[in-house]
Amino acid sequence: MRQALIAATAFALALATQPVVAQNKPAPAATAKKAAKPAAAAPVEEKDAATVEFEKFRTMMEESNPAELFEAQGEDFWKSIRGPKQVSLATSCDLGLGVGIVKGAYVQMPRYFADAGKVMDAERRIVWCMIEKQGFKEADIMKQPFASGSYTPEPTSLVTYVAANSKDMKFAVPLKDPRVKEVYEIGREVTNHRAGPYDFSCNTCHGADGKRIRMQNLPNIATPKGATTAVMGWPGYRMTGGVMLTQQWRMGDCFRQQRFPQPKYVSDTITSLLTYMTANANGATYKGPGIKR
Amino acid sequence: MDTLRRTVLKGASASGVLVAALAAGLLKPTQVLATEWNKVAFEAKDTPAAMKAVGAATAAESKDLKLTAPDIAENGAVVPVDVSSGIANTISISIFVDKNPNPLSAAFDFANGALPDVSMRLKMGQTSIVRAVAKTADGKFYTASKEVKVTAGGCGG
Amino acid sequence: MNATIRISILAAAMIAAAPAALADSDHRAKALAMMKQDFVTKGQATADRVSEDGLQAICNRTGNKPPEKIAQRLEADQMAAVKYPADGKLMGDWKAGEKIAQSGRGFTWSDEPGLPVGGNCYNCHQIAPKETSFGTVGPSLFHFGKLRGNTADMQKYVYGKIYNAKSFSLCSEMPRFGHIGALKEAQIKHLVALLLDPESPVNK
Amino acid sequence: MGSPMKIRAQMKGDVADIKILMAHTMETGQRKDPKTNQAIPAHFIQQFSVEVGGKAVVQSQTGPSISTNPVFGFKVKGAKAGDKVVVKWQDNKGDSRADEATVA
Repeated sequence: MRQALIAATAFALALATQPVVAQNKPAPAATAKKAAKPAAAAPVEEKDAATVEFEKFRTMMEESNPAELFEAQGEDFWKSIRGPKQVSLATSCDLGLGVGIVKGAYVQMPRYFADAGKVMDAERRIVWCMIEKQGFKEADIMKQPFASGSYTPEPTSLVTYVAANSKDMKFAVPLKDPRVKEVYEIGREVTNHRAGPYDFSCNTCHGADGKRIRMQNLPNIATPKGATTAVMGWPGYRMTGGVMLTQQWRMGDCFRQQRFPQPKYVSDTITSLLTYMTANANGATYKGPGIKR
Repeated sequence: MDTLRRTVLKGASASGVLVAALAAGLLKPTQVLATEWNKVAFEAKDTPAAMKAVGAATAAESKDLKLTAPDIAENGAVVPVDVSSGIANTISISIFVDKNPNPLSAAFDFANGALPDVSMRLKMGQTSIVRAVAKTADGKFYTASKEVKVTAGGCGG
Repeated sequence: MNATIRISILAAAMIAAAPAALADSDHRAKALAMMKQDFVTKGQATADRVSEDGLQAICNRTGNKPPEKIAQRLEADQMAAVKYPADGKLMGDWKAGEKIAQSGRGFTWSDEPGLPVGGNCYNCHQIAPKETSFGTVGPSLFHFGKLRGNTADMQKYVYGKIYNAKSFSLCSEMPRFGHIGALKEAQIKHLVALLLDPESPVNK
Repeated sequence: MGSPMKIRAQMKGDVADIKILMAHTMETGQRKDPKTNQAIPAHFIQQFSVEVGGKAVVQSQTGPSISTNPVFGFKVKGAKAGDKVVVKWQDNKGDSRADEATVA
C-alpha cells in the first residue's frame, strides 16, 4: 500500500511538471456528458510520462546494481566450507542439474527433488541444502529470513548468486513432470482462494489485465506476459531501505496486503505460487537479479 | 609522480606526502585515509555555508559544467547524479543538495589522468536543487544546478 | 474474522448440489489443507483468517459466478444484515469522507490493531478529480452523484453498497466494510457524502 | 572490516571506465529505531581513494547523504588494460576496506 502511495505522489509531481499535458486534459464539465469513462482515460496517458521517466531512471540503476554485492557474498557462501558439518554447498548441494552446478539452475526451478521428496523453489532448495548438507539449524534460519537494515540473511545472498547464474536464460520449469504439474495446479487454486476480512484472493488484484492499485500496475499472473512481469527482477535490490529481497519475501508481503496471516518461510504454499507463476512465464528470458523501488 | 591536489578538501598540506607513501605501498588504508575529513563543510546546514567551507563562496554559472540527474526521482533514497566538467584544468568537483539537512554530499579531487567526470547516487529528503561546483587549477570556481523532484523521503528511510 | 455469516449451512448444501463446480476440487482441497498448515498468526492477522466463510466458499467454488437463484437468495440474506443508521441520516461530511477514502490502513499484520481503518477507496476507484493517483480495480466513481442524483433511495443504495457490496452482487471484489466492522456508521456516512453531496468535488 | 567491494574497470578507447560498488549501510544519523525510538547513530564512509597503475587518481570525501551501498563511476585517461585498480575506503567509525581489480 505504501508503494502505491509513493507512486501516487510521484504521479502528482509528474503532473506538476507537465503544464502542456495538464492543460490539455478535458475539463471535468466536458467529461461529465460522456459519463465517467473518458475521465479515467486521460490520467492513463499522463501516467506514461512519469513511467517513461522512471524507466530511464531504472535503466541507469541497472547499470550498476548493488545486487552484485550480494551476488558476490552469495558466491563466497556457496564455495566456502561452512556449517556444523564443515562442507561447502558447491560440493554437496544439487540444485537439480547435478551437485554444485549453478549455471541455469534458477530458471529451471521450482522442480522436483527426489532426495527431499518435494517440489522446491530455489530459495527453499538452498535452505534445505544448508540444513541437510551443512547442518545448520532450521530454527536459526527461520528466525529472521528476510533482510532488514544492514542484516542480510545468508539464503538471500545465496539465491542472488544462484539467480545471477541464470541471467539471459529462458524460464523452463519442468511442467512435464506430473509432480511439478500437480503443485502448479495447487498453486493456481491458491491464487483463487478468497478469504480473510476483505474477501481478497491473489486474483482480486492479479487476475485480470490492465488493472492497477493507485498508480501501481498489476500484472495478471495467469497470462505469460503478466507472469513474466511478476517473476522478473527477483531477487531484487530494493532502493527503499537498501536491502536485498527475494521472491519468498515478495509472496509474503502480498499476503500481508491481502490481509492474510503470515505464510511460513519456504513453505509448500509459497512453492506452489512460485511454481504457478514461474511456469506461466516459461519461455521468457530471465534478466537476472533486479532493482526495485 | 604528480601530486594529487587536495584543493577542495582540507588536509592539503599532507596530501603530497600521503600520496607518495600510498603509491609506495607503505601505508595501510586506514592510515592513508586518516586525513582530516572536512567536518565544517559536511556539517554545514545550508549550501552557502557549505560552499564557503570548501572555499567556493563565489562561483560563476557555467554551461561547460554538466550535471545530469532525473527530473523526477523514483525514490529519494537513490538519486543517480552524474557531473562532468568541460572546463579546462578542472581539478575538483563537489556536490550539494540544497534541501538536505547537510547539503554537501561529496567532494572529489582528480589527478594523474582522472577526468573531471563522476557518477554517484545520492539520498534526497525532498525535492531540491542539486548543485555541482568545479574548481580549476588556477583557483576559480564554477557551478551548475538542476532541480530534482523527489517522490518519497530518502533520509527518513 | 468476527462477523458470522448465516449462510454456511446453505453453502454446504449448495456445494453438495453442484457437482459441476467440483472439477478442480481435488486440487482445491489440497490447496486448502496446505494453506491451513502454512499460515501462522502475526499481529492482528490470526491464522484462522485463511479459512473461508460461507460466502467466500461459494464464490471460491463457483469461480465467482454462483447460480443465479442461490446468488439472489444469499444477496438478500446479506442485505437483511445491513444496519442503517438509527437517526435516518445517511449523508455526513464529504471532507471527512475524502480523508477516509485516501487511507489504505487496516487489518494487515503490520497495522496496529484498534487504530481507525481506512476506506481504501482510491486504491481501486477514481473518485474526486484532484486525486490523480487512483486504482482501476473498481469502476470510476467520478461524478457519481451528478449522474445519479442524491435521492433518499440513492443514499440508501450507496450506504448499503459500502456497508456490504455483497448484498448487491454476491461475489463482488469489494470488501464488506460495514458488515465486518471495518468502517463505522459515521465513516460510511462521510463516504456517502463524498459520492452524493452536490458540494463534494466528486460532483463538480 | 566491511564486505568486499565490486570494482569493474574497462578500457573504452584510451579511457578506463571505472565502476565501484561499496557495501556500506551509510546510516545518516537522522533516523530513529521504530521499536526503541532511539536515534540510530550515523555510520558512513568518509573518505575513499582510487589508484590506477600505482598512481592516485581520485581522492574523495563523502557525507552520509551518499546512498546505501554506494556506487561511484570515474573515467581515467591514459590507463591501460592490465593496470591494477585499488580502492580504499574509511568510515566515521574507523572501519576500512581495500579491494582491487584489473583494467580489462
